[in-house]
Order: sequence, then C-alpha cells, then structure tokens
Amino acid sequence: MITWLVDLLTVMLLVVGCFFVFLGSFALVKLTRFFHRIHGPTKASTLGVGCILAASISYHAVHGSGLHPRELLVAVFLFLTAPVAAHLMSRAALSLMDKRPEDPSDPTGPEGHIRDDADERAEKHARERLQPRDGR
Amino acid sequence: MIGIEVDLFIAGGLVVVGIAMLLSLWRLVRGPTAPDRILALDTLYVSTIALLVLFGMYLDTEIYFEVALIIAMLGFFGTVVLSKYVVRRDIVE
Amino acid sequence: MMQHLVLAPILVPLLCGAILLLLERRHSTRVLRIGASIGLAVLLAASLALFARAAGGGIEVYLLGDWPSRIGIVLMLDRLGALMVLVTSLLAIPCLIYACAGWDKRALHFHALFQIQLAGLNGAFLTGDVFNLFVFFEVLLIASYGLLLSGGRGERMKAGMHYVVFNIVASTLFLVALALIYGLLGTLNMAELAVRIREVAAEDAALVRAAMGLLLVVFCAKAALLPMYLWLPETYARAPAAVAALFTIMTKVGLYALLRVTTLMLGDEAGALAGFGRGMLLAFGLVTLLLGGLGVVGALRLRISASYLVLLSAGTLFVAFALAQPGTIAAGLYYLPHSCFAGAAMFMIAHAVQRERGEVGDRLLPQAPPMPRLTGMMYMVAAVSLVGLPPLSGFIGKFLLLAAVPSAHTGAVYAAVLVGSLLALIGLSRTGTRLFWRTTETAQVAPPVAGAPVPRKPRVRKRELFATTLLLGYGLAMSVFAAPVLEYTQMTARQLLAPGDYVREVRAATPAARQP
Amino acid sequence: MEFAIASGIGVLVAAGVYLLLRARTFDVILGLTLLSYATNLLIFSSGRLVVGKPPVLRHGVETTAAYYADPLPQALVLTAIVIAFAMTAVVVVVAMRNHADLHSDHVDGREPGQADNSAPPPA
Amino acid sequence: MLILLLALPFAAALAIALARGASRRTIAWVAAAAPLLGLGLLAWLTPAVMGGAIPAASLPWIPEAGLALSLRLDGLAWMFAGLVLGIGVLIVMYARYYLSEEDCSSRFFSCLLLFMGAMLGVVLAGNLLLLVVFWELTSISSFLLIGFWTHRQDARQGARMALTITGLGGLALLGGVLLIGRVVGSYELDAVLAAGDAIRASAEYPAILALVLAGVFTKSAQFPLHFWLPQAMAAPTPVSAYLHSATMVKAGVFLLARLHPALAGTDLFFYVVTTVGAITLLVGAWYAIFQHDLKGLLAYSTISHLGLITLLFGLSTPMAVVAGVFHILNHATFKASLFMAAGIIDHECGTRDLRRLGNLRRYLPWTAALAIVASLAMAGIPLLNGFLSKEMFFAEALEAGDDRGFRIAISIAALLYGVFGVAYSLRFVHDAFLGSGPRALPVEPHEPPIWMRIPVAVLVVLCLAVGILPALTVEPLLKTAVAGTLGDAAPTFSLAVWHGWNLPLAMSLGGLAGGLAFYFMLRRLFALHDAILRTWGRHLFQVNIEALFTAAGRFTQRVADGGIRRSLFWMIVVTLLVGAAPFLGAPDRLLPDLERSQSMPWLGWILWAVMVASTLGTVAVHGRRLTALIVIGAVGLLVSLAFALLSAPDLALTQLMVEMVTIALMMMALNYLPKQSKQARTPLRRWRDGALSAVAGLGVGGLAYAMMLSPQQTISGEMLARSLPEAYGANVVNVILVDFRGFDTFGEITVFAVAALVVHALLRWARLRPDEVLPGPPVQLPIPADLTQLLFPLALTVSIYLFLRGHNAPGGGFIAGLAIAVPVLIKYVVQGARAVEATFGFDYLRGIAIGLIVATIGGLGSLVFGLPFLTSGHVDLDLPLIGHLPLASALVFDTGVYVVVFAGALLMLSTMGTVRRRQLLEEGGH
Amino acid sequence: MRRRLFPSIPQSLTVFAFWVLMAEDYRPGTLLMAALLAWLMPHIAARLEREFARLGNVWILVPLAMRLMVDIVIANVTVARQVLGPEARLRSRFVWVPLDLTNIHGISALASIITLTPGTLSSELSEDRRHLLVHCLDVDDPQAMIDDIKRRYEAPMLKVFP
Ligand code: NA
Ligand code: NA
Repeated sequence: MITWLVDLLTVMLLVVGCFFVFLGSFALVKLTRFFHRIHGPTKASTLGVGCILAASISYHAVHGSGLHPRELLVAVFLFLTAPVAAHLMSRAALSLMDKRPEDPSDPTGPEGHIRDDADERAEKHARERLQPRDGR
Repeated sequence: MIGIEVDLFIAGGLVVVGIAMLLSLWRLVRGPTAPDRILALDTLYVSTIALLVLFGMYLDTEIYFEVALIIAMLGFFGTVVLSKYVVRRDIVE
Repeated sequence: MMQHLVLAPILVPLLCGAILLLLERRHSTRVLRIGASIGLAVLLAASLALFARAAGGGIEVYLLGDWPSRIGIVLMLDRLGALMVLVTSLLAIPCLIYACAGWDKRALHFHALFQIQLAGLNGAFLTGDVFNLFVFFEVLLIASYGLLLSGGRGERMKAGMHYVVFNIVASTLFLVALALIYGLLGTLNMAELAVRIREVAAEDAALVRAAMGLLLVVFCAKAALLPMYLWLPETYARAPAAVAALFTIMTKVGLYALLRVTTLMLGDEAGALAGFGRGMLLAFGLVTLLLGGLGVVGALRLRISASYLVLLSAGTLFVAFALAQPGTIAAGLYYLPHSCFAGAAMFMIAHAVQRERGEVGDRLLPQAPPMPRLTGMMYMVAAVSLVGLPPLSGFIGKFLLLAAVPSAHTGAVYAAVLVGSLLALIGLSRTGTRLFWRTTETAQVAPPVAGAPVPRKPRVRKRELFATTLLLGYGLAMSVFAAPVLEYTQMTARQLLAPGDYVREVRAATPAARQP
Repeated sequence: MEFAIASGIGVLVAAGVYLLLRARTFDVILGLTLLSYATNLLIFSSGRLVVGKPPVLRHGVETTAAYYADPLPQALVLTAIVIAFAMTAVVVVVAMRNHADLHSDHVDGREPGQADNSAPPPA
Repeated sequence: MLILLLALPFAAALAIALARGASRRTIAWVAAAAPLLGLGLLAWLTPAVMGGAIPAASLPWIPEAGLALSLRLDGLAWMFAGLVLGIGVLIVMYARYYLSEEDCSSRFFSCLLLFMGAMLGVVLAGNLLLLVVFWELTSISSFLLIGFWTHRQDARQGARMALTITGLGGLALLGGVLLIGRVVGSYELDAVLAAGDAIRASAEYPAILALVLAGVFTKSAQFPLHFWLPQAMAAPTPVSAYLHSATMVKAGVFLLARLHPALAGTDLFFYVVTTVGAITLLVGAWYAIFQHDLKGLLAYSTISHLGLITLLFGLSTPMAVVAGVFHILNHATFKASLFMAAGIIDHECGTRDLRRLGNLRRYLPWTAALAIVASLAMAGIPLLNGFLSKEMFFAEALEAGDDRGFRIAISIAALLYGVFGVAYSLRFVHDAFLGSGPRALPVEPHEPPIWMRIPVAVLVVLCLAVGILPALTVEPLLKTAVAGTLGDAAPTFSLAVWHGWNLPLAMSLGGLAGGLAFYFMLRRLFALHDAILRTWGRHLFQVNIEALFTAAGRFTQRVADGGIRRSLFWMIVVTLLVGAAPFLGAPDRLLPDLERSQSMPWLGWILWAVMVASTLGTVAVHGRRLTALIVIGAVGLLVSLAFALLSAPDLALTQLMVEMVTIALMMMALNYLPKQSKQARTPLRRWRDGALSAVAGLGVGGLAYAMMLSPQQTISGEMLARSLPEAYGANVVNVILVDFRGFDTFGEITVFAVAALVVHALLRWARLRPDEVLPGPPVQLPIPADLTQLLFPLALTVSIYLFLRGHNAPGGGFIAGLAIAVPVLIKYVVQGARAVEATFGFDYLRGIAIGLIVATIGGLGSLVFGLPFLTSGHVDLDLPLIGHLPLASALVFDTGVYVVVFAGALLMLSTMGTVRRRQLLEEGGH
Repeated sequence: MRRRLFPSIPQSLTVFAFWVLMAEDYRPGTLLMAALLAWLMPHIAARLEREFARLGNVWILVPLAMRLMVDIVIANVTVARQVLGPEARLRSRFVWVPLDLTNIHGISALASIITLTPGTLSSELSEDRRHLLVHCLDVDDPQAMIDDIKRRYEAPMLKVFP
C-alpha cells in the first residue's frame, strides 16, 4: 500500500518534472525574444529537475537501495546556481542591447533590440581594422 | 488498485527529456544572438542532470550522483565564462 | 635495492625538474645550474650502470605496482633500451652545458622543462607497455614544446605552431591505433601483444594490419619519414641551439619505437603479420634519405642544412631498420648515436655562426666577417662526420650499413646512400666555403678606420665551445672505439631479432609480494 | 548501438579533419577538439558498448567481466582526455602568441598574399 | 715500424696545428722532419722489400666489420711511399720560401702534412676499407689545400669542384670495395689480390669494376671527369706540384695498379680502361697546347699523362704494367719540377700568362735551364727519363689487344700523343724562356732564393740520371715496384736507352718532327683557338651544379614551405592509405558479424542526433568563433553524456570538468585572436578537404564499427577480480588509474604540469594585444560574487569528498582537483584576478612542483618495503569510536595528482586571464 | 573566541550537513570527518573572503522557504500557461525595483528568489546597489509587482540580514 502510494507520488513527480523540463526547452524554441525565452529554462527546467530528483529519492527508497536523501544536494546546488546563471545571461544580453533600460531615474525603458550577435560586431571590427592595412 | 509501472514512466521521461534536449539544440544552432546560444547550452546542461537522474532510476543505480552533483554545482561555469565574455571580452579582469 | 635502478632514468630527472621548479623563484641561476648538473650527473651514473647491466644480455623486467605484466605496466631493460638511455644522457650533458652559457636565463622554466624532457625520453625507451609509451611520448613532446618556445617569439612561434599541431594530430592518430589494438587484441603489454599478434588468423588479419599500420604511421610521422617530414626543417632550424641539439634525439624516439614494434611484434615469427610494412618503410626511407640530401644542397641557411641532415640520418636509419637484418640493425644502432651527436654539434656550430655574423645570421651570404678558425675546424669535423667521410663515425656507420645490406636490395640502397652522401657533401662544402672561408682579400688586413665601428671581436663562449667539442669528442670516441660499440649493437640486434626471450622474460616475471 | 557510436565517431572525425585543414588557428583548434572527442569515444568503444554496468564493484555481484563494463579503456580515455586538454592549452597559447607576434591568425603566420619575410634573400 | 711511418706526418700535422705562434722556420723544419724521418724509415725497410719480403703491420679497428689498420709495404707501396716522401721533402723546402708573409703557414703545412699522411695511408693500406678511408682523407685535405687562398673565388670554386668530383669517386669506390668484400669475404688486400678469379667470375664484377673505376677515373682526372684538375690550379704552386702532378692524382692509377691482379684480365676491363685512357691522353694533350696559363698547360699535360698511364694499365700486358709504373715515376719527377719552375716564374713575374711571358732565360737563367730540361723530359726526348717510358708505351700500343682495328686506333693515338706532347712542351719552353718578352711585368724578375731552385734541380738531375743510366738507377727500383704490382706475374725485363732501330723509335722521331711542325705551324692560330677551346667540361659541371643548387633550393622550399596544412594533408592521406590497404585485397573483412550488434533505444538515437547535429553545426559556424565555441560545448556535453550512459561515470565526470576548463581557456584565447577573420575563397580546396574528411570519417567510423563487432579479448576480468581484494578499491577505473596503471597517471600529471609551465612560460612576459577592448571600468558582478562566497566552501567539501571516495565511487584526485579549481576560476571571472590573488595567495608554480614531488614520493614509499614503485600498501585501521577505516597508500599518490591538477589548471587559466596587454594604439606602427 | 574557532556557524553547519548527506553514512568516523571539515572549511574560506554574513533571525527562513516552494510551484503553472499561450499577449517589460536591503548577501538571495519565482527575472544590480533591474514576462501593474516582491520576499530577508 505504502509502496503503491509512493509509486504514485513518484510517477506524479516524474510527470510533472518531465513536463517542466520539456516546457523549459519548448519555451526556448517557441518564444521569439531572448528575454521571453530566458524565463522558460531558468524556472521551468530547474523546477522540473527538482521534481525528477524528488521522484528519484522516492523511487530509490522503495525500489532501490534505500533512502538516498543526498540527491537533495543536487537540487540545492541547482537552485543556488541557476538564478545566478540567468542573471549573468541577462547581463550579457543587456550589454548587447542598443538601448538599455535607463538607470533607476527612468525606470520604464522599453525592451531594446539585442544586436544580432556578438560575432557580428567582431566581424565589423575586424573589417575596419583590415582595410587600412590592405591600402598601405 | 492497479500496479504502477514506474519503469514505463521513467522510460517515457527519458524520451521527453531527450526531446527537450533536441529543442534546446535547435535554439543553440539557430541563435540568433550569443545570449540565446548560451541559454540553450545552459538548458542542455540542466536537462542532462534530469537525464542522468532518470537514467539512474531506470538502472536502479546511485552511480550518477556525482556526475549530477558536479553539473548542478559547476555546470553554470560555462555560462559564467561565456556571459562574461559577451559583457566584457576580457574574462578575467 | 638494485632492481629499482631501472626507475632512475625516469624518476631522477623528473624529481630534479620538480625540485628545480621549486627553487626557481627564490634562487639564482647558479643554484639552478648546479642542481641541474647534479641531476644530470646522477642520471648519467644510473644510465652507465644500467648499460653495464644490459650489456650482459639479460632482459630485466620491472613490475610497476608489483602487478604481473599482463595487468600492470612494466619497465623493460634490454640492450636497446639501455643504449638509448645512455645516448640520451650523453647527449643531454653538452646540451645542458651549452644552454648554461646563457639561454637558460632567457627561457622561463628551462631547467625544469629540460629535465622533464629527459624523463620523457627515458620513459619512452624503457617502458614495455604500448599505452605507457604513448604517455611518455606526450611527456617528451610537451616538454619539447616548452623548450622550443619558451623565450622565443616571432618566427619561432610560427614554427612552433606547425610542430605542435602536427604532433598533436600524430598523437591523436596514436590513440586511434591504440584503441584499435586494444579493441582487437585486448592487451597493451608489448610482449603480450607480440604473442597475440602471432595467433591472429590469416583471415582476421586485415583489421590488425590496419591497426598496426596506423601505429607505424605514427612512429614514421614522429621520425619524419616521407611525406611526413615537412614539419621538421623549420622546427629544428628555429629552435634554440641547445634545444635543437637535444631535439636530434627526438626523431630517434620514433625510430626507436618503430624498431621496437617491428622487431617485437612484426618480426619473422609474427604469423600473418610477419614482416608487415617493411617494404614500404624501405622504399620511403630511401626516398627520405635522398630528399634529405637534396635539402642539404638546397638549404640557404646552415641551420636548415643541419635540419636536413637530421632528416638524412632519419632516412638512413629507416633503411637500416626496414632491412631488418642483424647487420643492418647493428649498423643502424651504431649510426643512431653518431647522428645525434654530430647533428647536435652542427646545430651548436650554426648558432655560433649565427651570432657571430650578426644580421646576416647563418645565411649563406659571403659578405660577413670570417668566422673564428676554431669554429671552422669544428664545422669541418662535424660536416665530415655527417657526410660520412672517413675516418669519423658517420663513415663507419655508413659502411657498416652498406656492408650488411642483403643482396636483393644492394642496388637501390647503395645508390640512395651514396647519392645522399654526395648531395650532403656538395651542400656542406658550399656551406663551409661560404661561411668559414675568408671571402675578401682585405678582410684580414684592413686597418681600423678612425671613427668606423670597430669590428666586434668574435666571442666564443667557453661553455658553448666546450659543449660542441664534447659532442665531437663523442663522435671521435665512437670512431676509435668502434669495435666495442659495434659489438654491443650487434648483440643488441641479435637480441631484437629473437624476441622470444623478451616475451618469455615478461611473462615469467613474478610479483614480489603478490600472486603471479 | 555500435553503428550509432561508430557513425558518431565518423562524423566527429570528418568534422575534425575538415576543420584541421582550415587556414586559421582557431579553426584548427576546434578541429583538434573534435578529433579528441572522436578518439576518446573510439578508445572507449574498444571496451565494447555496455549499458548500465559501470565498473564500480557492487556488493554481492560477482566480479567478472559479465557484470561490469571493461574498466581499462575507461582509464585510458581518462588519461587521453587529460593529455588532450594539456595539448589544447598549449596550442591555444601558441596560437595567441602567433597572432601577437606575427599579426596574423593564419596557421602559417602570414596572410596568403603576404610575402614570407623569413625567407632569406637569394644568395 | 710501418705504423710509425704512417703516423709521422699526422703527428707533425697535429703538432703544427697546435703550435700557434711558432715561427715559419720552425714550422717548416717540423714539416720537413716528418718526410725526412719517413724516408729514413723507408730506407731502413728497403733491403727487405727489395728482397721480396712484404713488411706488414696490423692493428685491429673494427674486426667484426673487417676493417683493420693493416699496413703492408710491397714493392708498389714502397715505390709510391718513396715518391710521396721524397717529393714531399722537396715541396716543403720549396714552399717554405714560396709562401708569402700573409699566408698562414701553419695552416698550410698542417694541411700538407695531413695530405702526406693520407697519401701514405693510401699506398701502405693493406686493407681495402682502410684504403678508402685514406683515399677520402686525401680528398678532404686536398680540398683544404686547393682552397688555401680562401678569398679567391677560383680557389673556392676549384676546391669545391675537386671535392665534389673526387668525393663522388670516393663514394663509388666505397661501394665497389664493399662489393669486393662481399665476394671475397674479406677486405684484406692479400685475400683480395688472391681472389682475382673469384671476383672476375662473380655476378657483381661489372658493378665492382664500374664503381672502382669511377673512383680511379675521378681521382686521376680521366675524361670526362678531368676538368676539376685544371680548376684545382688555383691552389698554391707547391700544392699543384705535389698533389696534382706527383701524388694525389696518381692515387687513381695507383689503385689501378694495386687492384690489377684482382680486376684486370677481362675484355670489359681492357676496353673500358684503355678507351678512357686513350681519350684522356689525347684530350688532355690537345687542350694543353692551347692553354695560356702556365699551370693550366701543365695541368692538362698531367691529364694527358695520367691518361697514358691509365691506358697502359688498361692494356694489361706485363710490360705495359711495367711501363705504367715506370711512367708514374718519370712523370712525377719531371712534372713536379716543372710545376715548381712555373711557381718560380709566377712568383718572380707576377703572372703565369704565356702571352705576357717570354725570354725569361735572361732573367732566370738557372730556372730556365732546369725547366727546359724537364720539359724535354716531358716531351720524351732521348736521354731523358720520359723518353724511356714513352718508348715502352709505343711498343705496347703496337701490340695492343686482339682486335686489329682497336690496335690501330691505339697506335694512332700513341702517335698523336707523341706529336701533341712535343707541341705543348715546345710551347712551354718557347713561350716562357725563349722568344721575345716579357711584356708589362709589374716587377723585374730575378732568380729566387737558392732553396727554391734546389728542389727543382734535384728532380731534374733525377730525370737526367734515369734517362741516361736507367739500368743503374731505376731498374732495381722498378723491378721491386712491378713485383709488388703483379706478384708472380711480373715479367723479367731490363731497361736500356738504346733498343736499336725499331718501330717505336720511328714513332718517337715522327712524334718529335710532327710536334715541331705542329707547334710552329699553328702558332699563329692560338688566338683563334683561344676562342674555340673553352673548357666545356667545367662549364657543364658548373651549370649543372648551379642548376642542382637552384633546383634543390626551389624544390625544398616549395615542398617544405613551413605550411602546416600540407603537412597535415599528407599525414592524413598516408593514414588513410595505410588504413585502407589491408582491406584492398579482402573487402569482405570490413563487413563484420552484424548479429553481435546491440539494438539502440529511441533515447539513444535522439542523443545521437543532438551530437551529430551539434558537430555539424560546429563546422557550419566555424568562422564565427564565439558561436562555434558555444556549439562545440554541446558536443562535449553530449560526449560526456554518452560516457555516462555507457557505464563510464568517471569518464563523464572528467570529460565534463575538462570541457568546462577548456571552454574557459578558449574564451580567454579568443580575446586575443580575431573573432572572425577572412576566410579564403578557395572552393576547390574546400571540396578537396571535404572529400578527404569524408573519407577519413568513413574510414575511422568503419574501423570502429568493425572493431566493436569483432570478438573481444581482454585482460580486464582479472583487474575486476583483483581490484577489491588486492588494491582495496571498488571503483576499478580509479584503481587502474592509481594502482594497476598508476604509471600512466604519473606521466599524465607530468604532461599536465608541463602544459601549465608552457602556458606560463609563453605568456608570462609576453605582451598581447586584445582583439577588442570594450570601454569602461571592469564590470562589477556583486550577485555572482556573492554566490562564489557561498559556493567555495561547499565546492571544497565536495572536492574532498570526491577525492576520498574516488577509490570506491566515481571521483579521484584528478576530478577532485578540477572540482576545486573550477570554483576558484569562477572567482577569478567574477571578482577579477587581483581580488582573488590578494586573498588567495597560492603560488601555483610551487604547487605544481610540490604535487609532482608528493606523487613521486607516494610511489617511492613502497621501495622501503622492497616492493616496486607505485605498489600500493593498505592498512585497515580499527579505531575506537571511529570504527573501521580502510586506507590505501595509493591515496598519497592521488594527493599528488590532486595538487598538480589544481595548481596546474589554475596556473594555466590565471596566466591566460592576466595576460599583459599591449595597447591598441601600438598597432598603428606595424 | 567563538569567532576565532568558528568564523561562521552557518557555514560550518552547512558543510557538516553536506558531508554527512554526501557520505550517506552515519558512523562515528564519518561524523568526525564532517566535524573536522565543518571546523576547517570556514577557516579556509576566511582566507578568501573579506567578510562573513552576519545573520539576524534565521528562523524566518523556514516559513520563507515554505512560501517560496509553494510560490514556485504555483507560478510555474502560470509560466506554463504563458509559454504555451500566444506570445503576443505577453506584456513584458523591465522594472527597476528599489531595494531596502543593503547587505549584499540579502540582495543576492532576493535576486535569486525573484528569478526562481516565475514571471520575474533579476537582470542587473545598479551600481549603487539600491535598485534591482527585474524583467517581467507578463505584468499589468509594475508597482503592484514591486510591492508584492517587497512584501513577500524582501521583508523577511531584511530580518535575516539586518
Ligand atoms: Na587519469
Ligand atoms: Na576515479
């Protein structure tokens, strides 16, 4: 009976977890803007993995080698690092925006357009630098 | 009371996560901006944890704990470095 | 305790390198030099002791970790290994002396890298495990990258790029070959491999052939066999003199490995793979030899010619080893140290020339001041030796080889070796007359004009001079005492061509404290 | 499964070799990286492909090759990975220095049209 | 005794070379002492040789290879040794006064003595290999002597030409000698001479003959390789007199004489040698007539005489051999004296041009008298030695061979030789000493010091003595020499001035008359001939050698142009060929037993698709570096995942960690590389490379597939079985790393450490220019920085866990080292290098050193117990309170690994991260 | 004295817990090792960090964590709807959230919480650390959202990091 209940819990966690993991990636594909997309993986995927870890704990407790709460540590680390990663990525995206949200004095800046690619700028830069040399 | 075939769900979950990785890959290749790609790579790392945990359940083994732990703890290093590069070019200032 | 001596050629320089690295920041160059010299002295002593032991004809097996050879790694001491280790130590001495004339101060971490390079070389010569051979190849390679590039810039970097990339690709190929070998034969111990190759059925041999073929390609690439020698001239020509001198043994590592593998695993008893690759090696070796000679003729810089001389000697050794006769292998093993020593001397001479002539460097332009006579004499000796003119070691090596060539190959080998020598003679005589002969009548007696820059007096650094002389002295000693050397190499060749003893010794070695 | 891994190795090798033959140092480095993945997989597969039998001994399981994957190739790959990393570090730094010293990231240190300033004048 | 004889000149040469600052006088005395003492020794040995004994001596050198320092003094060697030493004394005497103050006499005399020793070695050698050794030594020493006046273009060229041609011959001779040794089984001369029949009968005989004759003909300046000899006249005159008339050029004919019993006696030998000799004879003589350079004339006449001697040995009859040996002697005496006379003229008049000389008998009466007598000897005038050998030659020419036509041809050649010989001798005498002149000399000529004339006089007296009283003077000597040459086949003969009226005498007279007529008739045409008779052989040689230099240079540069791509291309091609070759014969071998293949779940294919797509993606975007790096990161991740799923958690861990560090490394590098650079538009190359890569991929993939499906053999079962009971570890991979194959790991950390050192060495002092610098101050990242604070102790804890547990679970020193290096790196990235290093204060270099030392000591610990390096010990501690604590000593070794990896990774990355920058502005200067 | 021995009790506790959890072993040896590390780690970390967090009322964290977990789950459902629904309907924007927290640890924690709770993503901290730039996926009333954040998360944080 307990096994059955735990299994049920496991399965539910699994379903939810996998759904969110999928959702995170799906958001990546579906949404059109970077700042929309980033919401998907940073939250949904993190939660999804959390659920799957929980499922793993309960599964191992019943079917496997016993209770292994240490899998929680994986979740702890993930929950620690994922927001910071997201923070850094949005910093990166902000640094590439033509028009950044102004400083707090003007808190309502629109979302700027993120320049196409960091590589593009480099290419332009390289081209500019090469030209005078060719001319010489 | 119906017996629950947990293994079936695990196997299904593996495929779902795999498809999620495929989707991330699409964004990774497609871009168009560098942060998009970094995000996609980050997502791939997170999905990998899910995959490993599911696989550990599937095989009924604890052996992937260390791998998952390391990805959870340090997997964002790539994100840190790449983002810093985009922000400053110079990674260590 | 004596059974552990075989470790010394690897561990002594490695520890010495680590200690020198530790001392580096706090202590003067003097301390580092003394430390390096002590390390080298110990290494030499150990090499001599091992050489004396191996000369007796026994094959020593050292089970690392006390595991039986099939599951652990073994070090092997046979005549060939001992010879190579001794040659390395002997070559290292003048190289270190030369570097201590000043280069070691300019190249960061020089002493540590130098010692580790020696450890890598000795490891490659002593290991009895084919994957461990790969590891030591990498040790010696990465140290060589450091030695080549530390303190360098510009063109040397460019050459370094070529060298590094080429070697990484070759190492990758090495791994591919090892993967196939392990996947097909299930062991990495060379002796076990020899046994298993023997048992490969003729109809299954194709895959094993491919695997062994790739392995041979790797060794050929490292030893600069046609058409994989293109990396060599620039690299050697750009390396610092002391390093280029040490590098003369680098191509020999590839040749050593080739000899080891072909005799042990692809010898006459190797069943379906008996004699695999010999014909190709011979043919390509001959052409390499000729192209080396042509390179000497075409070289417009002394260091480039020295590089091509290395190639020429590599070609000669390919021929000697590919012929796989007791006589040719013995001749090749006599020729090998000679070509290391003489080639190294030539690089040192080239460096002296380059420095003396200032801007012109070692290019064959006649308008520079004449070189000191001593340098000229050294060049002469080195050139005579490298061309293979009597009475020096090069001649002896050459005639030993020619005398031992089996009749079936006489024509081709004679023609290639003799034409190669002739080309080298033509090239080196031109180089010598251009660089060392006074080319203007007035150069010697021109009175110093007031106000004109006083011509710099040729600086001959004592240490560099000594190092070069020492190398030439080795060659001279090899000529005078050719008989005992040859006797040793002949016994070595016999040992190599009867790999049964090697295999037996490895399999029979029992751990000290474990179950066999 | 064997086919998948073999074809994966093949694709990695092809991509690696192609990049290796490009003219820019960075492309070459990428190529070397791909090649090292390929070799690592190849060495690994020399122990054959086994799912779910990591060579970490478990209590009560017989210690024979039937229950565990071949550990030796794994150890070899570990060594190979580390060495490949070391080599990558070196080649990356050499590429940096090349670019700094020669003002070109061409593998040969000079742009295709540019004269080779290292060649000596004709004697 | 013989060894002493041989050692004398070498010892003297060494003494002179070492004695810097000795006076010319002393040097000359030492130089003269050697041949004088040598002559003394020779005289002491003479009775024995005359008596038919062959004094011999032998020292072993390389007995296994048949090379011994064996010397033997038979008649031929005795005669030649006398010649070498005797003329040597005279030359030294002459050279003492000939050399000017500026000339470095110690160099000259040491080279001369070196040559003398080499030449003695050639004649005394009792072992053919030894003969080759000395033979080549003569080439080398003559190279140094010809080029003595190094500042002169012609001297340098002449020296190189001589060395090249004679070197070529020497190499050929070596080949020939080795073949002889192969036939005979020994290189000892006695054995070889006794085995003539075997040699002639062997299949190698033509090759042997060709190779040996190549040596002979080059050394003795036979047509068509004769041209080096006139070119060698750039040498100081004593050298020309000694080497190029009396001794070295005779080495060739000496060898012909030496090996006569072994090689002669076949038609091949007969026709080749006589033909070459005859052509040389005529060509040399013809050219000699038209030379304007005094030494040139003598040089060509030497060629002609060498041709004569060669021809005589070619004829091979006993009397021809006698004549040949005799002519060697005669030619040496008159030609050496003539050269010395020419040197005197050059010395006194400042020119050797016959067109400017003339009437010198008035200025140099003594010299003139001596030179005229010597010239007449050269012309073969009766009562002089040249006449005797010429007569013998004519006699032999008339009976040459069995073929009538050939005999007539030889006879005509002999007659022509007589004519030409008289003509050029006349030219020498007439143009130098008689007639009108001299014209426009810089100085008034006068007689040289007496010591320069004495050597000439001695030789001329010898010419006369032999010419007038042959039976008394030279006959015993000649008999001894011939006996040495032919052994038992030596003929009995007696020398006499007068043989009665016979055909040879008529030919002599005819030659004399013809020569007179020829000279005086054609005199007016010399200017014309000057235009016609360019020495085309030399020209051809120089054109060819220049072409060789150019072609070799071009070829070398074109092939090995330093380009990496060609290098790699060829290696790949070779690899593919070698990999494919074994299957060419049996293509079915590539198709393994498919039934062994395992099925692949869906998930596998999905991941496969991700990996393949990201790999191809990397190639597609490789031009955009940042993108490429991100995409390749996915490849790495997928490879790690593959390892994880295929039962290799340790591998997955390592690959992941390394992947992270690699990306960091490349990003740092990317900052100093162009992020994008011009990609060449070379579609052809791309197609070629694409095709090659496709083949490579197919090949490796195919091999991998075939390998995976072949039956497995492995020794890992034993490793699994012994891992726990003997190495005390459950994680067999880690046990392999630190125990079974700990030595690999030992090498691996060395590689890692050195890589860090290399990175440090290359970047420590370098100034690099970033590709792009973004404006503004360093960016502050307070939130990530805060995370690192939290993360570090946890990561360190995890790292220690991974380290300690590695022996039983995935982990170990390497992984643990990176697991702590990466968090520190994150700190570097987030907080900046200065902030980290201010607080962290870890000397990575020392860390590397200490790690290596710890690893080594950890391995050496077992030696104390008499066990081999890296033997792992084990203790089971049963501590109260704590309980059971198993400890494997491999942990010490693994600690070293841990430290090296940590310090190495951080040294690399911190060095790369903190590269010193060069300002962008500086770029303008380049 | 206590600070000398244990520079940071929370850190020590975390390390202890981590070790015991990771080792999955509760024998005395493991606990001893955990205690050793718990003592050692803060000392090592102290070499690297300039300051340790001074904590106020830690117990507040427990209800905060509970609330957070609920919020995360609930809000994820919202995000799921937003992602799966039509994108054009999203009213996304950046919002500068003024901060009362001054302790950087508190700010970091808050930023992480904001990111983990769906719909919001903390993107940048202003130079003076007084404002946090938050990206909102779908928001009508920015001020309401700001108030929400401050009330639900910042207020408890202020108690933990006074
Ligand atoms: Na390893
Ligand atoms: Na491990």
